[in-house]
Amino acid sequence: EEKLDIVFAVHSSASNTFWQAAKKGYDDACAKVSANCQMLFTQTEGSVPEQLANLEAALAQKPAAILTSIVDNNALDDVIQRARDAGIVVIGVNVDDLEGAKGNARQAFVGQGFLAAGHSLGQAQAANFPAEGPIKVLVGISAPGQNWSEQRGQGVINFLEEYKASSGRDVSWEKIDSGTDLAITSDRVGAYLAAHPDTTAYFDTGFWHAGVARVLADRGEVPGKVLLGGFDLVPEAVEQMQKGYIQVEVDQQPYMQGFMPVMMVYLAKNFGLAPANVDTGQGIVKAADAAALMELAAKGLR
Amino acid sequence: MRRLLKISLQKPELAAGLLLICLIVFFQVMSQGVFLGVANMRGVLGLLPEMALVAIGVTLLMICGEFDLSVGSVFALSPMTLAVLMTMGWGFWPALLIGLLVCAAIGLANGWLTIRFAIPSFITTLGMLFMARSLTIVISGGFPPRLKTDEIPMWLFVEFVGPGNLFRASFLWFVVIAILVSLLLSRTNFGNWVRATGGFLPAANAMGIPSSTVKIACFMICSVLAGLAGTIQVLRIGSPLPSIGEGLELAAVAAAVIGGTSLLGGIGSIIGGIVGATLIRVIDNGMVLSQVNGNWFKFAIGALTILAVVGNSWLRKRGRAMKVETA
Amino acid sequence: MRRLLKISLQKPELAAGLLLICLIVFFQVMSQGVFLGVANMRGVLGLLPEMALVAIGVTLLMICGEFDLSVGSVFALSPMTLAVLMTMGWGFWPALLIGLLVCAAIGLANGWLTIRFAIPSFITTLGMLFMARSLTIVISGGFPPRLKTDEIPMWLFVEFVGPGNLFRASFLWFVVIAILVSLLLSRTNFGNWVRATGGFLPAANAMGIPSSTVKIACFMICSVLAGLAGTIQVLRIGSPLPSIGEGLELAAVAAAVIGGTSLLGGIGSIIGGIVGATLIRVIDNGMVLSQVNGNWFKFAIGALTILAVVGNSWLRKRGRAMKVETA
Amino acid sequence: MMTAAREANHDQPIISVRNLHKWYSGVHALKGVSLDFKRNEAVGLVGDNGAGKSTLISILAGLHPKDEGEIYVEGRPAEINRPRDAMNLGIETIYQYNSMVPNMSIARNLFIGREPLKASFMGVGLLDQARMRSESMEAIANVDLHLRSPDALVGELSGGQRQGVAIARAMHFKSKVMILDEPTNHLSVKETNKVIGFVKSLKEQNVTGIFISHNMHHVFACCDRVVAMALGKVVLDKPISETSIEEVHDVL
Amino acid sequence: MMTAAREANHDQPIISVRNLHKWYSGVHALKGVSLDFKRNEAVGLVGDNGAGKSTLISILAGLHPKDEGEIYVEGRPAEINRPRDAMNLGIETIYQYNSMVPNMSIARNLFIGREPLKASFMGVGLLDQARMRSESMEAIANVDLHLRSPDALVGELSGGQRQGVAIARAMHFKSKVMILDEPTNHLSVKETNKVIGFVKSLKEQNVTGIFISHNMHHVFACCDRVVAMALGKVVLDKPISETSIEEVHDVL
Ligand SMILES: Nc1ncnc2c1ncn2[C@@H]1O[C@H](COP(=O)(O)OP(=O)(O)OP(=O)(O)O)[C@@H](O)[C@H]1O
Ligand SMILES: Nc1ncnc2c1ncn2[C@@H]1O[C@H](COP(=O)(O)OP(=O)(O)OP(=O)(O)O)[C@@H](O)[C@H]1O
Ligand SMILES: [Mg+2]
Ligand SMILES: [Mg+2]
Repeated sequence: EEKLDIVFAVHSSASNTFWQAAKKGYDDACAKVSANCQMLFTQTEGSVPEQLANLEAALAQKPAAILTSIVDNNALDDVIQRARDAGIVVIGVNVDDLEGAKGNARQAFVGQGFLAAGHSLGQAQAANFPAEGPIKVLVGISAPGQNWSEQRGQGVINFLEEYKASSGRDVSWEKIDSGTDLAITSDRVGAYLAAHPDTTAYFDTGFWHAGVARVLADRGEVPGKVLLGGFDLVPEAVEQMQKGYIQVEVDQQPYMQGFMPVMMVYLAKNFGLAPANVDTGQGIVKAADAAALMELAAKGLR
Repeated sequence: MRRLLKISLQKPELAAGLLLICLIVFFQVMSQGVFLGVANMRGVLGLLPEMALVAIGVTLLMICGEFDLSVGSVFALSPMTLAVLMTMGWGFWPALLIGLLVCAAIGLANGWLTIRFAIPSFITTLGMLFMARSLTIVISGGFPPRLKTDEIPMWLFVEFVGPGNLFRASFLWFVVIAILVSLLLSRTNFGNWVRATGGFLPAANAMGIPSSTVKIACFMICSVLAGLAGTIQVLRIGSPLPSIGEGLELAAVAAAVIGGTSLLGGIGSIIGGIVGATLIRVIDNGMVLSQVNGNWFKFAIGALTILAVVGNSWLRKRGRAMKVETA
Repeated sequence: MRRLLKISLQKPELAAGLLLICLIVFFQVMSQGVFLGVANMRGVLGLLPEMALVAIGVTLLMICGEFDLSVGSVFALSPMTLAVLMTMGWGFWPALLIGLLVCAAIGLANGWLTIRFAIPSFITTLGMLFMARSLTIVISGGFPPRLKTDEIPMWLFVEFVGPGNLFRASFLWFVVIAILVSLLLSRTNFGNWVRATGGFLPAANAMGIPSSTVKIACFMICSVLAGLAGTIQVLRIGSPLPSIGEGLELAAVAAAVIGGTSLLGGIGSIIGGIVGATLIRVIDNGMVLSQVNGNWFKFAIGALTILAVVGNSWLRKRGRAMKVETA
Repeated sequence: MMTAAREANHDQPIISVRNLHKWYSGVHALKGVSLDFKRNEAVGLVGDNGAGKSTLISILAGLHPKDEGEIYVEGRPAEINRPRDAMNLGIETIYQYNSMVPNMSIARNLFIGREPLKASFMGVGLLDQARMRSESMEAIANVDLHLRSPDALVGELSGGQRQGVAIARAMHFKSKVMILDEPTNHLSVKETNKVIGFVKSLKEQNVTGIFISHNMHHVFACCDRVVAMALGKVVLDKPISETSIEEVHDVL
Repeated sequence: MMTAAREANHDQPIISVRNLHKWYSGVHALKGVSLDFKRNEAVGLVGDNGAGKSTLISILAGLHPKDEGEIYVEGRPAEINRPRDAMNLGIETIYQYNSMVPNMSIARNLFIGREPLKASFMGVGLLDQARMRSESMEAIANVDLHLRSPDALVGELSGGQRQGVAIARAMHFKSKVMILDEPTNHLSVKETNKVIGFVKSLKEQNVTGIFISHNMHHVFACCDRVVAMALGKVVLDKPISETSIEEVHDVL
């Protein structure tokens, strides 16, 4: 039996912890089915052209399957079409075309879209909003102009709009460029909170709000005075959840996002089973779950 | 014969070219023939023009003794302007023109600020890097507008052409521009002024060269080429992402330096910058084909980049040490 | 009196300091007093030492005529080494030592490669930027190991100290190191050699200065300071992420240049680098307090950076134009 | 009318300098210099180190701005803000330092800023490289300098060879006024004699020469008038025939 | 034994050069130079531009590596790979160019590489700035140069002032062998005389001098022997007493 060649090309760089967890799942799955696997990161975080270049190179190797994050509605359409024309299995992972299956030729999707994830983050945090008074929200766009960040932020804002309309409360929000570095984010958001002590909640489009939690602790604020929520379960974020500073966290189960598609490719190639969409979970993690997750997170499984 | 070898080895762009060939052979072997296969070559040659156009501009500017860190942002701003104007109902050509004019204006601003206040272009263009990127996001609102591909003469920019559909139209643009800028640098009085301005500014001034004008012109050429390259990229990928071109500034400078351009100005050649850009693309692509582990990928890129320049420098040294009277 | 004013204005670090004060006043007004409030100052002063330590090293190296783009990666690698070693059961101090030794080794490699093969340090350290980052990811396996905070003497590095708990212990480290490096540069023969090496290498060589050794020493100091800064940051934020320090290289060079260090070497001062780093932090922080729209944020940062250098250059020019016999 | 008046007044100085002041940051380098250079006259400018000779001529050449005072060229007030302005007024200069781009070839250095073009558009055009090569060989041979090829880089020349190229350049592009700042430094005996011969010959070619040197023998061998400066001021201004080397030495 | 033998042989040359070759990339600059410099002798090294004078002395000074040939210092084969090696062997040099760091003060330039220290550890120590200032003032006054302050930057000096500082430096740190490459260029008459006096005085101080100049009058005024080079070879080597300016001019 010939080894399956699978390539996983994402829009992120190797130093991103989330994708390292996905890589772990991917590598583990590949080992299980003895596939020959390659993970391709970009040099610059979030660079779609680089992802595209990687895909082009991968295509030249004629692998059995390509897994990729479809972060833009148009940019990847052509490559995916060409891959499919060449008989390669293509599965979208983590992010999908906003038009879903209609958007391009990928066969299946594993994960949850940015917009939807942002929306559910907002929704989960709304449960913690104070019952009275105006709600002032700060949304930190970690990387303005980058799809992953803008869309997650937009998801949160979309929710806030709905919430405002449905609850009729005084809800307002502001966006800042919060940066993609724990130290920078904590400094910027810390400064903002110093100037606006009446802020209800801060949403980060990455995990950099973990640094903000530290700032709040340093200032002696009680946990929960400013609600914090964001994406991805890095150990630091889990720890701050345990302390109560972070209330909700979106976890899309990256390990699973790396693992499942390989299985689908295996089934498709060996038995002709069609790849199918997998929702890796609404993935909202609350403080109560934190302790249980700590261990998994440290192992890179969550 | 030896004389010829000596002269060639001493030319950094030729030494870099030699290394490029070695690398290509190496990757061809490592990838079991996939590297030079049509499928992969189409990919490599399709991307190369974008990077190389930027490298051409940056090389020219560096020979003139200045830096441009804002190319990556300009790379994104120009196509975004084009796309936004088109969604506002403008035609392709006027929108393209405005997009490139915006670049020219940025180049002008870079040059003027640098010269008028006698500040390092490193700072001017670093500031511009932030400003142009911010403008890109502002005009797009953070999300890529839809590109009206049906109103755009794609065949002029990104369709495949040539034998075996190996090249994209952008490759022709690149070749023509590379030849023009090379000639400008090596065969015209302007090129002479560029080299003199970057080589030794006090002398250039003393000899009556309008060095400020020369510098500003180079800044503008550099920006416009970056904008054109970005436009080509956006037409190729079909989506004017506001984030494209991030990190391009260092890559472009690296390309120029790998090809033998001096960071201090005065020394270098356009063909060197192109060879440098090609080398970077080849390394990147070859590493993917060689199936390097994702976590070690950057390590390999870094090591190969250093190796390329070390090899280049070593070859030149060999060339210099050859005892042949050349003059 | 006018003479003193003239001399002060001509010093770029003092001119930059003057601008810094103006900016602080400006932001204090814009933020309705929040900027200089205790809460905000604690934040600013907590982060400053980390940036400033990197800027000190980079400034020293730039005065010596070389670049270091790898500081951002070294910034991440050193604490990662520390954390990984500690999870393997090492004690804090030996792990810290190894972490800093790794930095020193990287500095040595940067310097040795640059000098031995006569290649631009821009390339050596750009390659090292990739390599060190890759190593950081490799040794951590991609996941930040947990920091055993209970085994670490936090009070020595990041606890709050001083009146009103305004400073962290890291601030003291920073002050001491800043003074030491300043003295090294201005009061010792080594400092003299650094300036001569960066000022005009042929002359420095001709006068018998061991310029290679001097350069390598500066590379090593720069790397070690970056590693120390990274370690402090990790201790403060509690998690050794493999991505910290990305983009730090340009910020550090910008800090040095804003403070009056020349990109060509030979000119500059440590205090200038520190003022530059502070200026960058103050602008960043002040912009948030001034409620700049997220999409315009980068624009404002870029514009203010350029403005700071323009202002600095203008003040110096005013100083020079004052007709007072100083000598 | 104007023209006639000017033509008539042939004794009118070609360059007049009135009350020139120059500050370098903290140094008052020229303290009110007034001086006339007549047509077709070779003037020797001498003075101690730091007297301000180079400063004076760099203002005339447009390299530095003046702080105070007036400059008249052929009787008309002249604004010399850039070297190009001076060149356009017919003032050609060889500087004491910084006159060549080390990384460029001899041929290119000779023609920088005044390249012969085959075709041009808005001032930018194709170089006539054949002409540059042949003319540069000729120009260099004219100063008795023997160089391997016009393609050698100036940075790879010996000190004297470099100076020789600078001289060749100035001799090739001679103009109404030639300013030479210590041109014989670094030059061998043969070439020095060539330079002195050149300064002497300027008169026949209707060119005014300003010759700076510390070697009084050279000055007295080729100049009509000697101007001595000290501490930013003119301290002596006499025709050669009315003074002697000793007198000049005494005032310095 | 060895020592005694060497001491005895006081006529042994202090520097011997045998069959020295030097290639600069495409130029064969030294084509087998053999030369002896005796103790306490002032040698004038003359030759056309590009003859190879600066190349020869830059090899002795450790600035460039030789390609072939041997160098003996006090009879022992010497490996001179860096300027520091030459200094340690007692060879002090003033170069034709590139001898100062423009952005540093005069005082610092004078002492670069040999700073007086108040305290030191492993070669790195605290500068004795007071001593640097006073000694530098003294050194400069010794060459009759009048400078405003030792804190002025070298880059802001006039051409001659800069050269004067270089001379002052060499005179301050005099050593067993002094090499001066065209030291009188750019210098005023007074200072030129100082330099010539200095070269003359070397003998009394048991120092060997190598003096490069294009001015035969200067060479004949202060040297014991004259060596002429042409096209990378030695073409004349005679005591001053046995030759004349004319003879030297003839061979060049
Ligand atoms: N760029 C500068 N900055 C500051 N001071 C300067 C500068 N250039 C010259 N000076 C000062 O101006 C004075 C006059 O200098 P200048 O070069 O005109 O002298 P010079 O007469 O040409 O001397 P030399 O014969 O040594 O060339 C000197 O005191 C010098 O130190
Ligand atoms: N760095 C270099 N690269 C190439 N060739 C060089 C270099 N330096 C000197 N040369 C060549 O070597 C030869 C000897 O030069 P050198 O400087 O020794 O001459 P010199 O006798 O000192 O002349 P001068 O009296 O003009 O100073 C010349 O032909 C010169 O062109
Ligand atoms: Mg002068
Ligand atoms: Mg010489």
